[in-house]
Amino acid sequence: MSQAWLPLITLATSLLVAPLILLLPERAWRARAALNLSAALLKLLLVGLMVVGLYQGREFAFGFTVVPGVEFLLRVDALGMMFAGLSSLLWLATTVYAIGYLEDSPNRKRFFAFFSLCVASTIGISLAGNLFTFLLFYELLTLSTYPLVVHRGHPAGLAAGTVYLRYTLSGGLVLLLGVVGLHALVGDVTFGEREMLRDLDPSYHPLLIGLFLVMLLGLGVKAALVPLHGWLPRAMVAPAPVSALLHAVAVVKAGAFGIVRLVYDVYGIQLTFELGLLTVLTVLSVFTILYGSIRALAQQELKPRLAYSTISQVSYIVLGISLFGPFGTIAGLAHLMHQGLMKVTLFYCAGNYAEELGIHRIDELDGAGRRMPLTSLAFTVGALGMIGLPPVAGFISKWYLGLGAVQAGMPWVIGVLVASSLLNAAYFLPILHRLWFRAGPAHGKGQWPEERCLGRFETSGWLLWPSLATALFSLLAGLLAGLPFSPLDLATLVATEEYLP
Amino acid sequence: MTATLLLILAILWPLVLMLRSPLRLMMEQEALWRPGPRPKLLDAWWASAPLPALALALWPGETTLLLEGWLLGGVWQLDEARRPWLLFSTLLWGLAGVYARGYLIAEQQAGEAGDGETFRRLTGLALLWPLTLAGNLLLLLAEDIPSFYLGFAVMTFAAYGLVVHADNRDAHLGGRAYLIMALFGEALILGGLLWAAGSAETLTLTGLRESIVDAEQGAWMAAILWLGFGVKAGVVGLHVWLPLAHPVAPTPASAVLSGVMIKAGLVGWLSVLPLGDPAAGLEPLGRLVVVLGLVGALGAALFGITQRHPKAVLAYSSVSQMGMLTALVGIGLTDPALWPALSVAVVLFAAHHGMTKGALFLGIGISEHPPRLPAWLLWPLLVLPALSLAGALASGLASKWAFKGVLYEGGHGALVIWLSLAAVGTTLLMARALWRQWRERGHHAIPLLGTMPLAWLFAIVAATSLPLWLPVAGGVVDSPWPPPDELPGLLWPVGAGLALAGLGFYGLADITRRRRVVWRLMPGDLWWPYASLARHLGAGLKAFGDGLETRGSRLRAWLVAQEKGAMAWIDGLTRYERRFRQLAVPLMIGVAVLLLLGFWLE
Amino acid sequence: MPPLDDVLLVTLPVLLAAFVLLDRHLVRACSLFVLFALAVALTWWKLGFLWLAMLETLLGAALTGGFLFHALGVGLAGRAPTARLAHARDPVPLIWRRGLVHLLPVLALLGMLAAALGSLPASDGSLAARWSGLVLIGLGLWAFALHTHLLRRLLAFNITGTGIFLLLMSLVGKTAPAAGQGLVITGLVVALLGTALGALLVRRLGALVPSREPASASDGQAS
Amino acid sequence: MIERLGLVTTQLPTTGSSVMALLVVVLPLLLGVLGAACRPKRGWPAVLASLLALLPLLTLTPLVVSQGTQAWVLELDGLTLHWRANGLTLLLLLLTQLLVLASAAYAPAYLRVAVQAQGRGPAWLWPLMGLLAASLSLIWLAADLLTLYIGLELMGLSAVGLMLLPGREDALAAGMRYLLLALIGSLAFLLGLALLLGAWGRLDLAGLAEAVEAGPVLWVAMALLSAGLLLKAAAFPLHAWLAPVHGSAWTPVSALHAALVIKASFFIALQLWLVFAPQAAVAAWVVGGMGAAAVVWGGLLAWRADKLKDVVAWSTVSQLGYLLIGFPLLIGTAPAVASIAWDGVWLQLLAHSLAKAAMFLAVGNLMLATGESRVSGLAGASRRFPLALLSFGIAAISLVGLPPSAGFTAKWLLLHAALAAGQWPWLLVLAVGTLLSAAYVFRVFRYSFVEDVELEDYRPVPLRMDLIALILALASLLLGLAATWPLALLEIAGGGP
Repeated sequence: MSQAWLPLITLATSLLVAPLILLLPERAWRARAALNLSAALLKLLLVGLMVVGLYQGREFAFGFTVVPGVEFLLRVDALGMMFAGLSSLLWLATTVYAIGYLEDSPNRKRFFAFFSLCVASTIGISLAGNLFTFLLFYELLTLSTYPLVVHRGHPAGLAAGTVYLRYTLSGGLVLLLGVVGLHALVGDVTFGEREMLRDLDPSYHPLLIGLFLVMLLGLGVKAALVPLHGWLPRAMVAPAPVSALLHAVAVVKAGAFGIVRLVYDVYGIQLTFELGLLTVLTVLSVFTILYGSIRALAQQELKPRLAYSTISQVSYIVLGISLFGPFGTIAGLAHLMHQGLMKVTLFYCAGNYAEELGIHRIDELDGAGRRMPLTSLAFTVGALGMIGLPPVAGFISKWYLGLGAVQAGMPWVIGVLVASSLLNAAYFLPILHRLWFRAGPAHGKGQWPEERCLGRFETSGWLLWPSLATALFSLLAGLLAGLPFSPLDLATLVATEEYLP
Repeated sequence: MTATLLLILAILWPLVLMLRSPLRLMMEQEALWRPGPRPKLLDAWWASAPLPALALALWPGETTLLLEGWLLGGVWQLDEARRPWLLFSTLLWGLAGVYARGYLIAEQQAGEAGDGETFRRLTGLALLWPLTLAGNLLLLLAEDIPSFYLGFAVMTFAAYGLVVHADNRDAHLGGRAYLIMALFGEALILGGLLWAAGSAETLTLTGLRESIVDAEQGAWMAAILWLGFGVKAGVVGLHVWLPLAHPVAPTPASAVLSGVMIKAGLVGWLSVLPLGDPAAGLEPLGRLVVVLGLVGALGAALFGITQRHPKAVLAYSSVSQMGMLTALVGIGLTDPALWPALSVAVVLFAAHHGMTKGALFLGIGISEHPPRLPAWLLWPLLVLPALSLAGALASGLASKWAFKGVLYEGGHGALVIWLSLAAVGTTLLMARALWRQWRERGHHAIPLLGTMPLAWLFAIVAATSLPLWLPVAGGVVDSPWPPPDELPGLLWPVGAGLALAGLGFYGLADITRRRRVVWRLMPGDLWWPYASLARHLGAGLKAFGDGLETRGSRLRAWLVAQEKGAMAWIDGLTRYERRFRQLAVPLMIGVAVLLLLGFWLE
Repeated sequence: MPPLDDVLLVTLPVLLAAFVLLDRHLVRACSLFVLFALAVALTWWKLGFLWLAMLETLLGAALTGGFLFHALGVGLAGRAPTARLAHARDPVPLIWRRGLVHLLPVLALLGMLAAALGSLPASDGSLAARWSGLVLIGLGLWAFALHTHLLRRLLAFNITGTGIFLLLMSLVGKTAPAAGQGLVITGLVVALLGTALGALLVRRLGALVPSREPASASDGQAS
Repeated sequence: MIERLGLVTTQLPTTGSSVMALLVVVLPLLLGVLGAACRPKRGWPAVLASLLALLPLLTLTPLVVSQGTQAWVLELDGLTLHWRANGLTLLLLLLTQLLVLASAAYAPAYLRVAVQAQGRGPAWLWPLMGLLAASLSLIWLAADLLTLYIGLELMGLSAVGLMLLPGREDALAAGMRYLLLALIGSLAFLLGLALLLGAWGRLDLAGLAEAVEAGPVLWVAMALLSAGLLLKAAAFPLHAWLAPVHGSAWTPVSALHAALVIKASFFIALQLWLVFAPQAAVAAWVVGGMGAAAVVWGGLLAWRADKLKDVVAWSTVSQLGYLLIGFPLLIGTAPAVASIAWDGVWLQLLAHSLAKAAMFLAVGNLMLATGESRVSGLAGASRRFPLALLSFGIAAISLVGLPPSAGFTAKWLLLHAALAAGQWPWLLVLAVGTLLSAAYVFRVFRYSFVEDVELEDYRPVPLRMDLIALILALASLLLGLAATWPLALLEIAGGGP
């Protein structure tokens, strides 16, 4: 019995924290911090329990009927656990970070309440056992992130929030149409019941293709595939922990994860391949990868550059799953986690620079490595990982992407990978160069835009430790990729399940 | 067991030493900020970084280490093929390290005394030197591809810090050239590795070589990989970073760069190309490689003698020497049957070049800061490795003999002629370098028993006696020295070179007067066209990006205008509301009529 | 040739209704409306619906009339009517085109009704009531659309309602008198309540906006 | 379909429940009388009285659940009145009583804070509210046209009365227009009834359903009935009276009106169509078209509306469009489609009622607190009145139809039905409606998140008012996942097989 409730409790840990936080008075920041942190730890523990249970082959599922034929279903599978593990891990880190980041700023109660809600939706997305439940949390995510995006309440933030909503709500709507369409066609599709669509008469195939494209359109908005990416750079005005979360786990990943679910657990990779939809995904993602990189090159500010980098990097996931074969799958799924770890590190660091030194533009970063060595180290790890250099996690993804490309018979994709790596290097290495090898205010040349001394270390410990922790994790995820329970291991587990029925 | 431990320690020890300095700095919290005295960075411990690896290289027996959790599954290996590489590399690293302690003594003292800027630069060097070493060792020891690539990348990128150590304009130019070319190489290597490893789904280098043999497009994979490693190995066209980076790096760093690190390219070739496999079918590529190698060997020699900076001259000499090695590798591709014998010669040649070039670079520092030695002893000692490199003496002679014999047996006589011509060029280069050294010699004598002269002397000894101790293919080469009747055939290029050098020396004044422009040929030759091409490309890319940006913003502006219009239109809709109010009753009747029509049509 | 009393019964309410709706003097119009209600009560009586006749007299004539006069400010005590209301001329003059345009929906409705009634044969006794009902509906609706004065619209509503009652009872006839009477009684009560509410509103509006004509006060929004 | 309305029954009426049914109708009147008598200054007497009205429902529910549809015939001097109670009725009755309860609990505090008991208005509030509740109960229970007519008229008049209570000029002018149009609508309805009665001589729905035959009489009658009801329901071109009326009405009254009164007209119309013209697809498409236009028009005007209450009122017009789209999905479609649409329509009705009531109450709180009636006056509200804004937000989720609200589940069902029926246009309409409603809802939020304003004069409203709004909003949200419960109620009371 307890097994059925485990997913529900996991969901509840963050879902119920939101009202509790709302009930606490604004001033009680200690109680709030304690609540947040304990909930995050508890969730991490629960997810850990589920992962262990999963490896032992236990089943966790909780469901009830919403309306006849439509079921609300929470279910634990390897794919979901990857995402859940990532989000609970990063939630903990980001909570710590946000506590430090928002110190003494107004509206913290609201922020943390919606923050918890946002994580709850992410967990819900990862635990969702069918498209309906997925859609439920997918939309909830949109709602819970909006107050975070406009948190500061200044005109730029509000405008960005409007743009964000326009994109995501339209996307959600399109997705809804697609899901309902699929529902009308075959009824409730539990994730993993691939035979339902596979056994359909071939005369339905054009319809299936249409539905896939519609749902892809809906999911592509959040996954920031290229013609639909416009909201992401705009949403940069949000506070740093929000950007970090948006980019690393919550929104962008939700879209990518949705595409993964769609391809693997609803249509099934075989059917997707036979319908020729994988090619669509490949072309789309390749275009996005290159486009994002080129746009990133033209950015003069740190966060927009990171944002375009996200656009490019998230498409690696899509590229991975579009490569037919287990290696492509492993690549896509592993990158889902790797990119999260690395990108969250980069955003933390960007936030640290902004908070401690008031740095927003790239050319203000000269010599920051001396003033903030640990932050810069973390940034370096993240950036190298993004370029795909070993031993950071990004290399593992790239490796399997290459393998997958060959396996899928598309070696030209390797060329894209190489080109993208070069472009990544072209926009990340100058930053590293500035950080470490240029003389700046730390060497008595000029002044930092707005220097504050936030803590005993180079900056407040609340800001520093999460950055270092995620950097360390992204390093370890690459360095020790062969260990059990590593992202790669989980991805391999999923891929084996997918290809070896 | 001990060997395995040594294997781990060989990689870990430099990393531990690397982490030591920042940890120490962190312990003494304010060390970075306070003006006062600071800890000594380049101490004896620091120089001990390659010792475990050296011990490993000398430890008898082969060993393999399997690391399950490491990357995608690590396989580190020391076998007889790797031993010579490891041995001479660690030796040179160790010598350069010891040398550096003396070479950088001024900076060290300034840093300790409280010069923050110098201390910062020195910290960088102290951190990155062991890291580069660790990468180099890993790439030598790794049998699995990810570790190999990791080592290669770590070495490449960490060495950037060594190149830009001086932190002046030239250093940054050199660093940029180095980094951009290195990135280009890394990208090609990654692409090639992925392609080749992906087709066979293998993780080891052995498997990779087999994969290239088996794969349908193996030639392309091999070409990409060859090009990728060629950047490091200084293949002509891709060599441009060498003459730019070498002169600006601190001398010990130049020594390892030229002596060891560019050999990594060669190691890469040997590791990934299916040399000696008759089924490989890479002959066309091999022929191309031979031609390119020879072009490099000769062209670099010709260009090199126009240089003024002795280190630049030596760098071009490296390009030239690597060109010769490239040509030998090319023969290995075209004539696989010859490879087993040729590989011994290649290893010997590479090791010889590494050690000797190292000694030469170290010698440049010596000529700038001469130890208390009489000039009659000092300058012959400086000339000795030069002559050896030209092939007149010692290890140079032995290695030359080694490949010449093999080539003659394989019927590649023409190649030998070409290589001999290249040796003429080498002699010229050596003469040029020594001449420049002489012109720029320093006068402040340093103690003979300092670390710097000792390391240099030891390097000379090790370099010249190389064939006596280098274990190639399971043991020391049996008879390294050529029989006396072969000597004329081997020595004529040196003679010719010396003669030309003499002529040149006498004609120099004349030429200088008439053709000043000749001496203005910038180091880095092709870099400048590349750079301008890259600038154009970059500008184009940036313009493209900006174009996208402006297009995007124009589109956004248009959309905003449209939106405003639409909003105004919608705001105007309220006026119809009034009509609806006034016409409620007629509208109701209208609805009724419509519904009636609907029912009627049923 | 229908009997004279039938003709009278048809023409009398219709004529009175036309006067009610077209009279420019409001007090006179209201007085005429009381007469109209009495005439309708007579019709009910003639048709044999005694209860309805009584209720019509009570609710339609007495109470509705009372409320109308209350709206005008004319009380039993003989107070002078509020000059503003009593002599008010419609601010919107009666123009032929306007009248014709507003006739169109009325004709549409009558056409619909005709189409429906075509298949419902009327008994002799009810034919007159049916015709008068139809004419009253048309007249009332037309006036409702035409006028903007609130009180006039209340009058028009009442007349339309009466027309519908007549039509209803003529249709129901003897088949389901109880149900028909139930409907009509409800309708009468509702009409009374509606008129009462409307009358009170007119008074309140007039009191709230002393400077403006209540009719024109509601002109913009009402209708 | 007609069975689902509970109009065909094999059950014999039991006297016990007949009394219960009467009590259901009469007890709300008691609330009115009590309220008028003692003019509660506090919430609890009103709440107690409303709870009293819930009691008979609580006894009726198990009866319906265990025995299916209940029907009663009341003989009154030759008149036969037919009443029935099935799952749908029960659901609507419960909804009505709950919303009346919420309004009654909200009203005293509201009157104290907002109105300060000026004029005679507050005294009239309670009896009119009781009358409204009673008439609504009557409408839900009625199974014959006479009762329906009586209920409709009572409801219309009491609604007008309630709307007029503030007594301000704009309220009176708008109320007058509402009154006239409601009366005209009633006349059209009565005319239709007259034709039906004249042609077939009976008024009970079950009997008429068997008696009627297609022909001009039925068609004209249906056209007139529908037109009258659509006018009262504020369907698209006939909606013009709605927004001004709400703009000046008291908040609890607005909540009741938007949540229930309009729905009653819709309910009657849909019931009549299902009984008399279950196959009239073309005409149903006309109604659907009106619904589509309403969705768009209401959404657009709500988006651009200047005042908070106008936003909510226009959103009612828009949301009613969703319900109207139920017509083409229910009329003349395959049973499978109709079955999905049936669930969707009633769930949408429930969701919208709860959400709209919550939204009106929340908006009322916000307006009281800020002293501003304009949307732009909300600047900084998110910081100062989080609870009111949260209620508004949760209600908005349901209105927009975002998960996990009941609005979402209803939209899901409607979309599913539209797809299953192959009626593609409604997909587009629902999509556009969702986007528009998101646009107007988030416009409100956008203003409330503005930070850099100094708001010197604001007064927090009593916590109870916020809580009531919040509870209603939460109910509409949670109903989305707990939709099986109302839908099961809809199922079980089907009556016959």
